[in-house]
Amino acid sequence: MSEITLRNITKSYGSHLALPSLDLDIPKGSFVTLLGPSGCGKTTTLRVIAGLEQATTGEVVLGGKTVYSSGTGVFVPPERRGLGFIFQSYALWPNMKVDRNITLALSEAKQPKQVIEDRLTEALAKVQLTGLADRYPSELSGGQQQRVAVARLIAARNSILLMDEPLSNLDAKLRTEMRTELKRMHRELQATTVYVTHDQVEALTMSDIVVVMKDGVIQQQGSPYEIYHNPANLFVAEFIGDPRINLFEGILSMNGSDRILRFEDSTIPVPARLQCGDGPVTFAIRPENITIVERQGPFSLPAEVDIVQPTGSQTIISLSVKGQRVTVLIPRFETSLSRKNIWIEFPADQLTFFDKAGNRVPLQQPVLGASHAA
Amino acid sequence: MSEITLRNITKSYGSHLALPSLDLDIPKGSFVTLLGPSGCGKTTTLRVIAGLEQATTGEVVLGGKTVYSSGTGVFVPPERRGLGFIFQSYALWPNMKVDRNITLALSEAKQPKQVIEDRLTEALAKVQLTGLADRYPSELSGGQQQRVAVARLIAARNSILLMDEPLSNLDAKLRTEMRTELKRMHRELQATTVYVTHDQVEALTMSDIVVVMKDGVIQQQGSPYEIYHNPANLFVAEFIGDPRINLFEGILSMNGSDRILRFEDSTIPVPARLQCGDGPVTFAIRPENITIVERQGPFSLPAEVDIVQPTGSQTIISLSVKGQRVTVLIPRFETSLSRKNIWIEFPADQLTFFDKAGNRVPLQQPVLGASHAA
Amino acid sequence: QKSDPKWDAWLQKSQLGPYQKNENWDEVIANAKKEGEVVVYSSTGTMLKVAEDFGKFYPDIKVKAYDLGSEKTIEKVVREHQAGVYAADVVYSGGTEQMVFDLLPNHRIVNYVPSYLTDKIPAAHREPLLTHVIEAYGVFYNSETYPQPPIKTLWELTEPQWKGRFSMKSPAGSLTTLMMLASIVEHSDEMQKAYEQHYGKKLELSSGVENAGYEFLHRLIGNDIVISDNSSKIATAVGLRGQAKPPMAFSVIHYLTKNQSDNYANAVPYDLTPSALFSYPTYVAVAGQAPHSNAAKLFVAFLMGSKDLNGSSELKAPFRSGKSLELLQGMAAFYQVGTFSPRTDVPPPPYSEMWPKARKLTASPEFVRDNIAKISDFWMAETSR
Amino acid sequence: MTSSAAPVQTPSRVPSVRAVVGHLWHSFTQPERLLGILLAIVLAGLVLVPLFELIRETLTVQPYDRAYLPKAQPGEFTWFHYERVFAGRLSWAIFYKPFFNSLITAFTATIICLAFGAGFAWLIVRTNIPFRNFLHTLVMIPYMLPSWVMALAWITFFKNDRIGGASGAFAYFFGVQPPDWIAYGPIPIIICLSLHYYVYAYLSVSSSITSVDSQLEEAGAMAGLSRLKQFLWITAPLLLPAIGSAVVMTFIRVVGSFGTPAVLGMPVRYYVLPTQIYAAMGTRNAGDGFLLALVLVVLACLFIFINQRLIGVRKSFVTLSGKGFRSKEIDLGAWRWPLFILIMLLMTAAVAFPLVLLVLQSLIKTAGNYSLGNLTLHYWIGGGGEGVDQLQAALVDNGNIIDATWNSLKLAFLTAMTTGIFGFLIGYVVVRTRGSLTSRTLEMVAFLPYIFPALAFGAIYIGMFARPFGPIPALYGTFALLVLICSVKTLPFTSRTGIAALLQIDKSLEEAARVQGIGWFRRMIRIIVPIAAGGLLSGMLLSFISIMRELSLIILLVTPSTNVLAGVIYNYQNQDMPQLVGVATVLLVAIVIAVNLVVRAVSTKTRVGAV
Ligand SMILES: Nc1ncnc2c1ncn2[C@@H]1O[C@H](COP(=O)(O)OP(=O)(O)OP(=O)(O)O)[C@@H](O)[C@H]1O
Ligand SMILES: Nc1ncnc2c1ncn2[C@@H]1O[C@H](COP(=O)(O)OP(=O)(O)OP(=O)(O)O)[C@@H](O)[C@H]1O
Ligand SMILES: [Mg+2]
Ligand SMILES: [Mg+2]
Repeated sequence: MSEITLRNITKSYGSHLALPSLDLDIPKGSFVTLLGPSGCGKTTTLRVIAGLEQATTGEVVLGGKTVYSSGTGVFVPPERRGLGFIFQSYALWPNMKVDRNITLALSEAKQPKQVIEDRLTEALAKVQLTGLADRYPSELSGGQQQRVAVARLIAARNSILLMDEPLSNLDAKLRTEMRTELKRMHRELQATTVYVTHDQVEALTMSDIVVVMKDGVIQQQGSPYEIYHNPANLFVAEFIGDPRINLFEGILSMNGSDRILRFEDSTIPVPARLQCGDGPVTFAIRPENITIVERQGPFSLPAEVDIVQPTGSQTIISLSVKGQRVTVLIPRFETSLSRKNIWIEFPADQLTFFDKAGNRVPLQQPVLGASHAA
Repeated sequence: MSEITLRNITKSYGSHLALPSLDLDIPKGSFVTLLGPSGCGKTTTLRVIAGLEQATTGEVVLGGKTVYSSGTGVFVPPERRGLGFIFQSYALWPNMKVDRNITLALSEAKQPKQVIEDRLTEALAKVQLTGLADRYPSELSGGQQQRVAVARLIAARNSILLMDEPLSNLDAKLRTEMRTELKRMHRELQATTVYVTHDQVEALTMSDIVVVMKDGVIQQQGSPYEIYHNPANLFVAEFIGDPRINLFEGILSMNGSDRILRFEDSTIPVPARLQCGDGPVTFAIRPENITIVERQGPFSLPAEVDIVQPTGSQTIISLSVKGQRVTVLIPRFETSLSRKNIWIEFPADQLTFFDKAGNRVPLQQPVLGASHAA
Repeated sequence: QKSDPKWDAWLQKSQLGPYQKNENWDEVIANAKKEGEVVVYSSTGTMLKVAEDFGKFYPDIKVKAYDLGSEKTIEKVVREHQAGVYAADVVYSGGTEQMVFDLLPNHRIVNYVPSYLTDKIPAAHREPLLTHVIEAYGVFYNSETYPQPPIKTLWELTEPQWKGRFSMKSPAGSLTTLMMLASIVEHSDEMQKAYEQHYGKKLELSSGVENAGYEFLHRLIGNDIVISDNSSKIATAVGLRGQAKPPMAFSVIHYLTKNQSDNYANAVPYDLTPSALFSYPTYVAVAGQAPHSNAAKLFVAFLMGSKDLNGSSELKAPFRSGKSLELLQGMAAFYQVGTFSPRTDVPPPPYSEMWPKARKLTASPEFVRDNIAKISDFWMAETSR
Repeated sequence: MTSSAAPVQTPSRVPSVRAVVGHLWHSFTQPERLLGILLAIVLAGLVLVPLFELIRETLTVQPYDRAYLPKAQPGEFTWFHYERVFAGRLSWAIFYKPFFNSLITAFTATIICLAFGAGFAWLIVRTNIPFRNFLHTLVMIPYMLPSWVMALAWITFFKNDRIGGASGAFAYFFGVQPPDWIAYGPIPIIICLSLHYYVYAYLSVSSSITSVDSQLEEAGAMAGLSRLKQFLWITAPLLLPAIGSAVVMTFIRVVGSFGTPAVLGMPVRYYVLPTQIYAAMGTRNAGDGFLLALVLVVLACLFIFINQRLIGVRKSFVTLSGKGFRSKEIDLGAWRWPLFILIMLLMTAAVAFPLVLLVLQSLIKTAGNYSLGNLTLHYWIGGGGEGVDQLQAALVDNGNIIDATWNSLKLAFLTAMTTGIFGFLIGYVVVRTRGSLTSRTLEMVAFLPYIFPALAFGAIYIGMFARPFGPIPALYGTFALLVLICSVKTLPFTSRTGIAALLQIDKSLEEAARVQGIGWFRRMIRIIVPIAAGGLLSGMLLSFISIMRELSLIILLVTPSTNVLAGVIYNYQNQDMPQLVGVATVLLVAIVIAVNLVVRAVSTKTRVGAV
C-alpha cells in the first residue's frame, strides 16, 4: 500500500515553475531518496508533502487520506499531518537551549516527564551530543547544530520522516554512524522515509528506491541497482556515479554477422541483443569498468595519463584518449602513474547505449547481476 | 616562506576551551585542508585567522605581518586583512539580490564598472548560476545559496582564501566541478588557501597539506599520502578513510626467526622491521586491502557476510569474523554475496600497528609506494 | 425651536424653564438627597474645591466634579447628548458663543436662576444664561519699575518703545482671550475716541482694516507682540521684581493675587483709556435632561452663595471655613480678586476696591455670536503675516 | 451534504462548488488569514468609524460656521472647510505656512532622531562601550520626561528678555542675552523634539539589531568594508523595517506634537500644524481642526506607503534563520571611553538638567528664588513650615495624587498588555501575508489612530460606546473603555515594532514547530513570541510610557474617581501650583524608570529575544 502519493503536483513561485508536474508513490515503510542537481525541486517536493508549501495544483494523499487537493480545496495543515521533518537550514530555535529544542514537541504533546527525559537522553546519545544539552544553538559548531536538528527528529518518532540533507555538515565518520542510526530508526519505527541528499553513497546505500529528478521532473525511479546500472537516460547516467560516467560518440555498424561499434579509429565488439539500428550512437562506460593495460590488445586504445587523484581506497585517473578526456577509477591508492605507454580497454558487456533523444537503448534480455559475481 | 602562521593560539568560549594551543605554519601558495570531527575547532581556527574572533592568547602572522598578538595587543581588524572567506552558514545578505551579494566588495573597492560586471558574469558562470542574478537569497534553494557564497569569493580574488565547508550542500557532480573550479582559482591566483571540509575525497584530492584536528589539537599534518598511509595515531587512522579502517587486537610474538601476529586462533606473518617489542598490540587494515577469497588459505580467516552496501563503483561488505565486525571494500557493484563459505586474508604489508598509547609503530625503513604499483 | 415632548416632559418634571416655580428648598434638598449625587462638568479646577465645600453642607449628596477646561466641557456635553447619554447635571463654563448660542437653544442646557436671586442679579447676568462669576482681563505693568502707570492709553502699546515688550496669551484655543479681543472690537468707537483724544489727530485706518478696534489689534501685532501659552508665566514676566525693562501684558486679573503670594509687583493702570479691564462672564446652567435635577438646582444655588449673604456681611480669610464659608458657600473658593459675583449684594473680595468703579469693556453675546469667528480669523491672518 | 446527494449527471459542477467551499474553508483554517479577517473587522470598527466621523465633520456645517454661513443648518453638506483651509484668503495663515514650518521641523528632527537613536542602539547593543546596561536605561529617560519639561528647561536656560521675568541661566552666567533664534523658534524646537523622540528610533532599532546575525557583518568585513560601511551597507538595510518604523513613528509624532512648539514657538509666532489644530479645536471650530488633522492622516498614510515600498515584497530581512546565528560584541578599541563620555554629556543636557529642574520645582517655596532657605520638602513628606501652602497636602498623604498614580499605572499596564497582544497579532498577519492587500491595509489602518487628534478621538468614542453595540455592552463610563481607547491609540507602537521584529524571523522556525504538531497558539507562545519579544517589549514600553502621560485622549472619558496622574498634573498646573506639578511629574518619571528597570531585569533573566 502506498503511504505517500503525489498526483500531478505542480508548484510555481511567481513565474518560476519549480515543479512542472510530479507523480510519486511511496510504499509504506520504504526508504525513498530524492536525488538531483541543486535547485531541481527536492526541497520543494518535501515541503509539499509536509504541507508547508501548497502545491499550485494536484493532490497529496498521506496514509490513504487526502491531505491536499486543489480540486476540492481540501487542505490538512502540517501540524495535523504527524510528520517528522529535518530542515536543510536546521530551523533551530535560537531562543531555546538544545534540550528544549529537542523536547518541545514532546512536552507540548503532554508526554510524561520521564518519557521526555529518556527520549532526550537517547536522542542526544545517538547524535553524540551528550553534555551539550545546556547550550544555545548559537554556541554550537555547524555540525553540532545539524545534529541537534537530527536529534529533534529522533526524539519525536513520527511514522513519516522527511529529511532534507540531514548530514551535509558532518564528517565521514560521524556521517556513517548517523546513517546507520537513521536507518535503524527507520527500521524500528517502520517509518516511511523520504530522504534528500546530494551524497550518492548515502543514496545508494540507504534507499529502497531512488528517485532522480531534474528541473522538477522525475527522470527515473528505481532500486539503487537499476539506477546505477540501467540509467533511463543520459542525464541519470551522468548524474549518478562519482566520478562521472564516460561518454563517447560512436557509430554502430555490422561487421559480417557481428555488430561492431566504431569509435575513433578502433572497433569494439557490442552485444548482439542491442535493440537499435545502425548509425551514430552515444555510449557510456563507468570509470571503474575501464581496464588499464600495459600492452596493446586487439580492442585497446592508447591513452595518456593526465591527472592522478587518490581518494583513499581508490584513485581517480584522468586520461586523454585521442584527444578525449576519459576518467578511470582504480581500486588502489596511487599518487602517480609514471609509465607512458598504457592502453585502456572497454569490456563490451559494460557499455550502455543511448539513442539520439538521450534515452537508453535496452538489451533484448536484460542481464541481471550475473556478470558481477566476484 | 610561510604566509599564515599561528603561534600558540588558544581560544576559549567562557569556560569551554575550544582551542587549547595551536601552532600552524602555512606556506605561501599552498592548499591546506583542516579535517576533523564536528566541533573540533575548524571554524574557530578559520575565524581566528580572519580576525573575526580574537584568540584568547597567541599570535597570528599573515604575510609576515603580525595581525594579532595577545602580548603586544596588536589587532588588525578583519576588513584590513584582505582575505576571502566562505562562511559555513553562507552569510548571504538577505536584503540584497544575488548580483549585489557578489559584487559588493568590488564596488566598495571602487573597481571600474566594467570590471565588476565581468567578474560577476564570470563568477556566476563558474558556479552555474547564470540567470539567477536577479533573485534574492531567500528565493534560492539551499545549494544555490551556497554557490552564491562561493561566487562571492571567486569574484573578490583575494590572495588568502578561507573556506568553511563551501560545497557541503552540493550534489556530487556539481561538487566535482566546483572542486576543479576552486582548485583552478587557487592555482591562478597563487592564493594561499585554508579549506575546511568534512569530505575526505575533497581533502585528499585537493590539498597539498592535510591537517587533522581533534578537540582543538592538531593530530597530524602532512601530505594526503602520509595521512592516509602513515596515520600518526589511532585517531587519524580511524578518522581518515571511508569506510572506516578495521582495528583488531592481537599479540606479537616470535615464531622461530619470524615474527608473527596472533589474532584469535590464527597467525599472520608480520614485517620483521616493525620496531616494537612482543606483546599485545593494536593493528589496523583498510577495508580495501582485505582480500576476500573463496578457498581457505594458510593465513585466511573464515568470515560470514552481514550486510552488502553497493556505493556505485564499489561495494562495502560488512563481515563477521569470529564475532568481530570487519568491513571490506570491493571495487565492484554488488547487491548481494550469496556464498556462505568465504574467507578473508590480511596482506602482511598492509598492516599498520599501534602501541598502547595509540601511536603508530614505525617500520625501520619506511616502504614507499612500491607495493602499490599496478 | 420645534417642540420636543420628551424635553418638555423633563422640564416639567424637574420644574425648570417655563415650569420653574418659586422653589420650596426643603423639598428640593430632600429630593436632592434622594438623588444622592450631582455631576458637574466644569471648566475650572476650582470646582473641585467647591465640591469639597458642598460636601461639608450636604454630606449625603455626592459631588462628581470634572475639571475639563472650557472646550472639553462643552465637547463632553455635546457628545454625550448626541449619543443619548445624559450624565451631567450642572454645566459650568465660559464661552458665550457656545454656551448661549449652541448649548442653550439645542437643549443641552437650561438656564436656571434660583428664584430668590432674581432681583439681586442684573438682568444681563441672568438672561439668557446665569453668570456665576465675572472675570476680567486687565493690562498689567510692573509697579516697582514704574511707580506711575507708564501709559495713559491702550494705543501707546503700539508705539516703538513697547516693541517686543507686550505679551498676551494666544487667543487661538482660549475662548476667554478671544472674548477680550471681541470687547475691544465691539467698542471700536471708544477706541477711536481714545486715540483721537490722546494724539489729537484722526485715526487713519490701514488698508483693509474695518474699524478702530481692528486697527488697534493690527498695530499691536505689528509692534512685535510676544505671544505666550500660559497666563501664569505672563504674570510672572511682568510682575517679577528687580527688572530693568519689564514688559507689559494682558493678563487675567486674578493673578494680582500673586502680589501677595509671590511678592510680585503687578498693577493695573485703572485710568487707561478707553479701559484697562475687559470683563467676560462664566456661566453655570443645569444640563439638559439632567438625571439629578434637584441636586443640580441645589448645587447651582450653592455656587451662587447663600441667601443670607449681603453687602455688609463680614468675611474673613481664609474664606473657605467657618462663618465665611457658611455665607459664601460655593463662592468661597472663588472669592478673590479677579472673580466677581454678579450678585449686587456680595461685597467685593480683598484688594479689589477699584473694581466697582473702574471702567470695563464687555462684549455683548450678540456681538460675540456674529463676530467672534471674524475676529479669530483676523488675528490668525495678522499673526501669520 | 451536497456530495452524497449530488446527482450523477452534474459531476462537473459539484467539484467546483465544493472546491469553492473548500477553498473558503481552507482560507479560514489558515491562522493568519482568519486572524487577518478578524483583525480587519475589529479595526474597521475601532479605527475606520472614527476616521469616517472625522471626515464627515469636515464635510458638514458645524455650529461655529454660522458666522460664515448664516443660512446653513448645522449638519448640512459643505465644502466650506476645504475651501477655507486650502484655497481661502486665510489658507496661508491656517494651513500652508504652519504646514511648511511643521515639515521643516519634523524632517530635521526626524533625521537627528534617527542618527541618535540608531547610533546609540548600535553602540549599546553591539559594542563593548562601558556600562551598557546603565546606558540602556539612561538613554530612554528623555522620553519618560513629559515633553514640555524639556522645552521648559530650554526656556529656563536660554530665555532672553523678550518674554520678561527672571533672566535665563545663560544670560545670568554669561551676561549676554542669547539671540531670539537660539531662545525660540525652529532651532530649539528641533533640538528639544530630537532629544525627546530619538527614543523611538533607539528602541525600535536596538531590539532589531540584537537579531542581526553578526556573521552578516563579518561577511562585510571580509569584503573589506570598514566598520562604518558595514553598518551603513549591511546592518542598516537589514534594519530597514525597524528604521522605517522609527521614521514613521518619529516623523508623525514630531509633526503632530503640540507642547514643545507651543512653548518655544509662540513667543516668536512660529506656528506649526498642531498649534493650528489646537487653536481650531479650542475655538470649537471642529471642521477646520479635523481637516488639518486629516492632512496629518494623509501624511502618515503616505509615509507608510513609502515605507512599504522600500521594504518591498520580495526583499527579505530575515536575519534569524535556524542556522548558525552568532552575536558578537564589537571592540571599540580606543573609542570606548570617548564615546561613552560623549553620550554622558548629551544625556546630562537631555536628562539631568530637566530632571534637576523638576526636582527643584517641587522643592521651592516661591518661584524664582533658588536660595537654600527657600527649599522645602513639605510637598513631598509634609510637615509644613514657614511659607508653604498649608492647604496643599504633601505627596505622602495626598490621596489625589496617590489614587491617580494607581489609576495611571493600572491603565498603562492594561493598555500595554492589550496593545502588545494586538500589535503582535497585527504584525504577524502583516508579515505572513506580506504583499497581499490585507497586509497593506491592515498595516496602514493599525497606524491611523496614531495621528487622530486625541481629543476628537475620545469624543467620537463617546458616541460609539454610549450604547450597547452587538455583543459589546455600553462601555461609556467604564474603565474598560479607557483601556480600549488607549490600546487603539498606542497600537501603532506595538504593531510597528511587531512587524519589524517578525520580518526578521525566518518562517522555517515556525514551520519546524508546525510539522511537529504544535498548534498555532502554542507556536506563538513558545517560539515566535519569545523571539520577537525584544521588539514587542519595546513597543509595549512605549505604550506604557505614553499612557502614563496621556490626558487629552481620555479626559472626556474618565470619571472623577478614575483621574489619572496627567490629569492631576494638569489640574495643579491650572491652579498654578508648580511645586505639586513638580512632585507629581517627578513621581511619574520615577515610576516609568522603575517599570523600565523591572522589565529589563525580567527580560534579560528570561533571555528574551534572540541572544
Ligand atoms: N559562541 C560559542 N560559545 C560556546 N561554545 C562555542 C561557541 N562557538 C563554538 N563553540 C564550541 O567550540 C567548539 C569548536 O567549534 P567550531 O565551530 O570551531 O567547530 P567546527 O570544527 O567548525 O565543527 P563543525 O564541523 O561541526 O562545523 C565546539 O565544541 C563548539 O561547541
Ligand atoms: N521562494 C522562492 N521564490 C522563487 N523561487 C524559488 C523559491 N524557493 C525555491 N525557488 C526555486 O525553486 C527551485 C527548486 O528549489 P528547491 O529548494 O526545491 O531546490 P532543491 O532541489 O532543494 O535544491 P538544493 O539541493 O540546492 O537545496 C530552485 O530553482 C529555486 O531557485
Ligand atoms: Mg534543498
Ligand atoms: Mg564549523
